[in-house]
Amino acid sequence: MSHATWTVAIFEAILVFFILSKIFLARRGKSLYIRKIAGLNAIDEAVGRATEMGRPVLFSPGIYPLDISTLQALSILKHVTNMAAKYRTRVIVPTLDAVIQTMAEEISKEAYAAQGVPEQFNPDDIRFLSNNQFAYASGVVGILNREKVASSLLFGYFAAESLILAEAGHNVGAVQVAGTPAFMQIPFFLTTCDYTIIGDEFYAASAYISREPTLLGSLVGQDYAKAVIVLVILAGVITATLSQFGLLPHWMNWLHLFNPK
Amino acid sequence: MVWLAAIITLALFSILYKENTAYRLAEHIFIGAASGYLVYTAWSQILKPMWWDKIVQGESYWILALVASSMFYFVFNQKYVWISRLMFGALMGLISGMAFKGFAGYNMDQIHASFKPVIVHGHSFSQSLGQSLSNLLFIFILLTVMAYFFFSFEHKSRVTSLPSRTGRWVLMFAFGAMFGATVMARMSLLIGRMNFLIHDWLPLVRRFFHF
Amino acid sequence: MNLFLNWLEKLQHIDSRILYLLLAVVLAIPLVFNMSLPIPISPAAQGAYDAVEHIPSDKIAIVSVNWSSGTEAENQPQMDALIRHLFLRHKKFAILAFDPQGSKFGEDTAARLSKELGKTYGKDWMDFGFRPIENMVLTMQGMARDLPGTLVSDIHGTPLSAIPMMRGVKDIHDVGLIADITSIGTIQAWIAFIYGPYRTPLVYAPTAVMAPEAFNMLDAGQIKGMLIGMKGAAEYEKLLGRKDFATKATASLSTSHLLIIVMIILGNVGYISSRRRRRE
Amino acid sequence: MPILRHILYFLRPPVTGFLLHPSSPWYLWALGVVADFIIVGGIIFYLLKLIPNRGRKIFIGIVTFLCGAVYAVEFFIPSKAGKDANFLTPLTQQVDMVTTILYAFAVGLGVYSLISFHGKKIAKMRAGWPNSLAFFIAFLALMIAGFWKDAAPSKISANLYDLFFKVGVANPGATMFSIIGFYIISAAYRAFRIRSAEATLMLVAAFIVMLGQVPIGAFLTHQIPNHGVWGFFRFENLSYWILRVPNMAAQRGVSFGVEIGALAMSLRLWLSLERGSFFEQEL
Repeated sequence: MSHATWTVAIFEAILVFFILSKIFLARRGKSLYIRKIAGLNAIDEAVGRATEMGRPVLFSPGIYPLDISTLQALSILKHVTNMAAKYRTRVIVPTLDAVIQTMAEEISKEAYAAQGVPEQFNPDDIRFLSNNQFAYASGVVGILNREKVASSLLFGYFAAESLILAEAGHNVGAVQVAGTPAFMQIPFFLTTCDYTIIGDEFYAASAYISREPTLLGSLVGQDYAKAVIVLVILAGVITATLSQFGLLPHWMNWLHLFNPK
Repeated sequence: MVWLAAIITLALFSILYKENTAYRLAEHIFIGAASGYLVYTAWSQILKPMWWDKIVQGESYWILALVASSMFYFVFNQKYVWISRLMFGALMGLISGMAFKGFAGYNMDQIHASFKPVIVHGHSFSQSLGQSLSNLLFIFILLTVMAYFFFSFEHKSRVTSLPSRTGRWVLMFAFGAMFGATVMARMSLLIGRMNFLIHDWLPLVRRFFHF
Repeated sequence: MNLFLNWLEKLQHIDSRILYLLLAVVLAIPLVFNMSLPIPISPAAQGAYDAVEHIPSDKIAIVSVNWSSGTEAENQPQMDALIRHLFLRHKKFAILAFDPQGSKFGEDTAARLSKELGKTYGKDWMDFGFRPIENMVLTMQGMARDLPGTLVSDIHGTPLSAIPMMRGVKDIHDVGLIADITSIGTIQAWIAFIYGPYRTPLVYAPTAVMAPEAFNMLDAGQIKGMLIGMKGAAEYEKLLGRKDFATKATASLSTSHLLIIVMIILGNVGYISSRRRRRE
Repeated sequence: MPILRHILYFLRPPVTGFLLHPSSPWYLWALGVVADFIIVGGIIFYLLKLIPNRGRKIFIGIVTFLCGAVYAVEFFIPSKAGKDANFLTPLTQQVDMVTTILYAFAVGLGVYSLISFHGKKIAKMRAGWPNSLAFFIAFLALMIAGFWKDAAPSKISANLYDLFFKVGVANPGATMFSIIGFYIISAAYRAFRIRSAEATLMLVAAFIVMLGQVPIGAFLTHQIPNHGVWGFFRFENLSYWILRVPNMAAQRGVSFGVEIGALAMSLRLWLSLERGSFFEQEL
């Protein structure tokens, strides 16, 4: 599909309306409820453990170049470095993309400065390894072993190398928390990591951690948007079932509106 | 060549036992070679045909692209670091602008494919029944899984939280299936590597040591 | 008894290095000793075999090679088996790649088998070489209407009119089968632009991860048959009455899966016995 | 966007735009590009400096919004009759190209990071410096072989590049990829225990699908007739059904949530509503 049809335009407008309206409501100070997400509480635990052991934390922002999932990973990184800077703990960030590396460097530098310890920031901890997926994986495995990493946080989009990173982390005895929007890789994180953030929880992370009203509002808006999808699907299932037996007049069959072809 | 490749292969495999000198060396060679390749392809596949050739052919306004790229490098200057943020902002804008198209392109098909009739009129009774049950289960799983991902609805009793708990169980089942389905593909790759060592390299070793 | 239980409990903490070693051994044995395990033929592989058997003698086949070294272990044996079959049944075929690396693999394989079976280039087979994937759809649509006009020359630059086997080939109606050996989503384009309008039979040889979603196409008859990764290649070898790499490799696949299953069971035995002990 | 092109052509930089000719030697062109870069870059830098401190954040927000609007508006405006494009489509294609070029230039940032990291190690002879030396050798080998191959095409240079690529990039890549085969067994062994209902469900699904994939599984149930109701319980059919129905449904359920999450994040970024996620420092 190269351009929006009317259905797409209206449908997206409804979703956008819910998300934006909830953001503005929350900004005006409406208090909002968010359910517990166990894996996200574990991030603090992981940083705490590294501090106790006096060893570094490893944070991987995934293997995509700049895109929404990587930006979300960077916003989680922001929280992690803030905490680590408070406790004077190192965060090593190996990256697969030069632009991401630069952004991560900026974020870390700021976090250490905000905690009053700009001298603790070491640019060598934010490393560009390679844009080759498996060269990157081999490099991360090396870092995990050589730097005696205490906690490994894997957030972002991952592909096949997910298991290499997570098993290597497990083998060095690191506490591991992982989250990815890539469905295919969740099983591998589930089997090797101590805590795994599943699917959508990944995008809920920054709201959950920071409790920033804008983000909380957005999260509630997302729930409404998902509810819209649920309703559309339910209506579609009923229409499809009825029209299967010719119980619906032809003009009431609206299902083709959602067929982009 | 086979010798070199086999040695690097074995060095990388040695991580399975323990991190060691050979692995470190192979890892650094790999990262080095991949970076050299990155620089070479960045020029030969992108900058040469898409940028340099155009300037030489008279579209000299492409100099602007170089100026824009140079803004990234202001991260190294504390005073003008905001100029690099300008670039990050522009890239974030581009990425977020694509979201509308990306969302529709991916999800409209998915939504349309979910309009499954839960009572199917098939060729035979058993086929109709099977297909109906399959579709019903499909919709049930889809909805319970989505229920699991509602973050802002408070579940006060066990009844209201039932769909989301079911959703989590179904998810675990699906993840198990995904895991099982991937094993064969990964093993195939490993067999390919083993075959390289056994059939391409071992004969050379035998010839080398005359046994 | 206690000693036995102790031993059982240890089963839940087997060192992973032992697992790695076991896996290496279990994978290597079939490869070294040319072992094979029973391979039931799936309907998908049988369909592919029959499709090749039924290519009319006045039509050519096209072998489309769209993979690179990353999936060599799966796609190479598929291509070996398919090309061997074509040669054995005296079906003329042409290689067409949308991946530069795939083109090289296709050329090497066909040349090797052609030498082994005493075939001649230009008479029994030929090679179009590589066409850029960006133009894939245009190439497909073009060759359907005017094959020599679209593909023009072979990999060596020889015009198609100078190649004996291509003399009668004008458009897609002179093509009796297209086999897509691939690690990327090329089959969708073949279905949309060739099978859809012209009903040219398609055979699909994807990697194992890609196979599950293709069953829909098989059900709908859009593809006549499918070779699922290495396993599919092994089934094809069996149909050809051969035991080549895929047969051995599939035995390795089976043994490695069995090892995983056995290890999972052992781990659970250990886990259950330790739990029972704790309860006592 | 022919108008844009005309404006750009009118404003072309002095040296490469007027003084040089396509037949000029490449080093003159290189010098010209540098000269123009300094001139044009200087002007733009001066203009940016004019923006007051307080306006910077707003300016960045406007740039972000405009960049996003190019794609968003292009998507929502219907295409011209009979074509798959509207008046903004050529512009988005140009923007795509510019972004690709920006990324290619940004590679320098990554290479700088690598070189400074390993360079410092060698200069100070820190632990592991021979590895860093190996890094530099491999890096230069592949880069030089690549450029040499393009500058002086010959059988030797092509083969050398091929050798370096296969040994240094393709071969270790395939090896690291195949290591997953080893890791998958240790992960499965550790995790698939009947510890809880969730773990047991995972175990059962993985078991059936694994058996359904390999010939040995098909062999175990090949006595069951392959049609009718019972055929469903053959491992290969059951495993295919699991992947196609429960697994696909779950996957779709997850993906709707993920996509909505991404859409919401894109909205926040586009409208500069995102808070507390990236850069907070005063500019």
